[in-house]
Amino acid sequence: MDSLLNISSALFLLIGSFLCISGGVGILRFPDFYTRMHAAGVTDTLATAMILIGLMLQNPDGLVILKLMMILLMTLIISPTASHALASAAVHNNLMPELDKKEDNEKVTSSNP
Amino acid sequence: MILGLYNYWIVVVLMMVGFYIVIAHGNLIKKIVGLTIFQTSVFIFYISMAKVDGGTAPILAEGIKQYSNPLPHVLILTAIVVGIATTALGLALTVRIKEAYGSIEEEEIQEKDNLDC
Amino acid sequence: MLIAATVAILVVMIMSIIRAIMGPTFYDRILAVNMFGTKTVLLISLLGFVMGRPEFLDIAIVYALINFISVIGVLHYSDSSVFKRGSQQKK
Amino acid sequence: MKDLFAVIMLSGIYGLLSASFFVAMDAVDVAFTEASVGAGISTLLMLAAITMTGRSEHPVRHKPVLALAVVIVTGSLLIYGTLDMPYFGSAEAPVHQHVAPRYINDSMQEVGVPNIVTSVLASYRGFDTFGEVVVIFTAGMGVLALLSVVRHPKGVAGDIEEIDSLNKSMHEEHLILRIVAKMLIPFILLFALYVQFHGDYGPGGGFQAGVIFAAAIILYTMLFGMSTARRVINQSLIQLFAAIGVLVYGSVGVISLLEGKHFLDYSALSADPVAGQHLGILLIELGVGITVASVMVIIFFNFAGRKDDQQNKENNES
Repeated sequence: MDSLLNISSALFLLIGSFLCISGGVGILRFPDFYTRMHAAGVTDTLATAMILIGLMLQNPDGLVILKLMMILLMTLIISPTASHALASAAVHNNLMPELDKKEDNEKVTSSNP
Repeated sequence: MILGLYNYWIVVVLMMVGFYIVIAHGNLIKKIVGLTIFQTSVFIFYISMAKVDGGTAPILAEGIKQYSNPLPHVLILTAIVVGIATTALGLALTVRIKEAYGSIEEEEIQEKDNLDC
Repeated sequence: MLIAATVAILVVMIMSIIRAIMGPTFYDRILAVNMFGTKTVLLISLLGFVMGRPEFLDIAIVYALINFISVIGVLHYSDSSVFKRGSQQKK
Repeated sequence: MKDLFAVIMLSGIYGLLSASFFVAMDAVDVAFTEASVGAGISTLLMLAAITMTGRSEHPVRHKPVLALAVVIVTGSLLIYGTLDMPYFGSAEAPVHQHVAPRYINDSMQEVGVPNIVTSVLASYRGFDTFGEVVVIFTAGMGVLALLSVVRHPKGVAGDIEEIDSLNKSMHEEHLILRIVAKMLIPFILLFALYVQFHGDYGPGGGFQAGVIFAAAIILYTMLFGMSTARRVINQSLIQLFAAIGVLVYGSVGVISLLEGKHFLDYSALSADPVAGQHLGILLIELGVGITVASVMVIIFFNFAGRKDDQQNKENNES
């Protein structure tokens, strides 16, 4: 039982770290603001959830799990809201996606995680 | 080993960055940012002094022998809140200076003062 | 495994700092700061486990909340007239 | 960097980074404070200030050779000074020899609070903390004196209606934000209370709780507009609260004086010294929390109110 918990926790942590790194590469390499936002959105929700679940499996103590759940719940509420506010503010101030400027036939919908 | 002193060197570098911003830039807001950097370097200095190898946070718990020194933590904890209060005071002064002189650049303020005299 | 995750998060934090310094528009900077904040939440919860005293998750909760407040605050002030004038001058 | 906005964003990152550094250095209480202050409130205050003063910096005209020289000389002198300092993390450093062992070993018997930082802050060095609280109070009063807006008596009703209609349009834009904030604000307030009263056992205490409480009110103010917030939180009431916090702290000290003990000696508060210490710490942390929260709210309200006032003036002129 114990080793099962350990293995699954390690698996979750690994997936979370991988997603984090991929999001980090994305935020550096993507061409414009909206695509970068997509990358950041992945790390903000999925990777955070993975790492926090991995931590929860590490520790059987009740209060710690409760606090971790609270952090998870809050990041799941907060970061999409923050991304939404950011994206809508950017749209309001006429920030165009990079691809729209280059080729008009390409229709880019702003990713809004 | 002289490398065991690296924490102080980091503090000195940060402190000098803040100091440079304070004396070399004319913009008052930037001077305040420089002051906060200076301030934080002092905080880091105290906190890094309080660290003991193998110690943990100074909250008593079963089965832990070695704690880090709690005294610098207390000093810095209050200093941070006092620091934000004084920073706010500085910003308030800056806002009033902007209203009175129409600028927050040190040199322009001095020119206006000289004109008035 | 905890150490590996901590290192990964540190790497991502460095990446977002680079984006915050480069960031052509200031929305990029806000995005980077927001991402940095969520990564800090993760880093602090991981550090608690690495140091073996996971009771200190309160700090991570505060971070999550404060991060939200600061992003909202930044956007609130970016809506005000001074910023709009500034961005128009840039274009 | 010439754009002050970017400078402030980066300084916000610096605050976040230094807080995680404090966690790594075992200073959880300090990290708590830095998290709520350095990353949140100070960034917001600086942003509020630059919306009033303009966001671009003029280029430096003279070459900063002299400044650079001064900085390098000072820095190298300081580094020369560090050569005699004790090594990083060594347990034999003079800092750890003087009073710290007593705090670590005896505070459980003398004060009975697991969090040593709280017991040192509130009990052993209570007088210091009293001074700090008074400094915060004075700074709040200073901001109030510098920035408080003189309300024009004429046309107040018209103003309020105008602001209300403005608010309504803004609310429709920020619908999602508003609903999420409505979910979060009670939670933040509750969490602030938890931090306030859990400070004896874990990281936390009056300073942190006050800042978090103020952060919730600031969030409310930003999303629902200044006039709504003014209606919910009375300005003069909050000024009264700032004074009440200092008064609570001071009167605890005076009570122990009247009981024939030293100033802020809490063992006078109850027959059992440890219970008295508990009560005293609880009371003065409450005083600290009230003062810090209301001073932060005062500071923010005055900055935001000043900004609204300036914008109104600009609108009237144009």
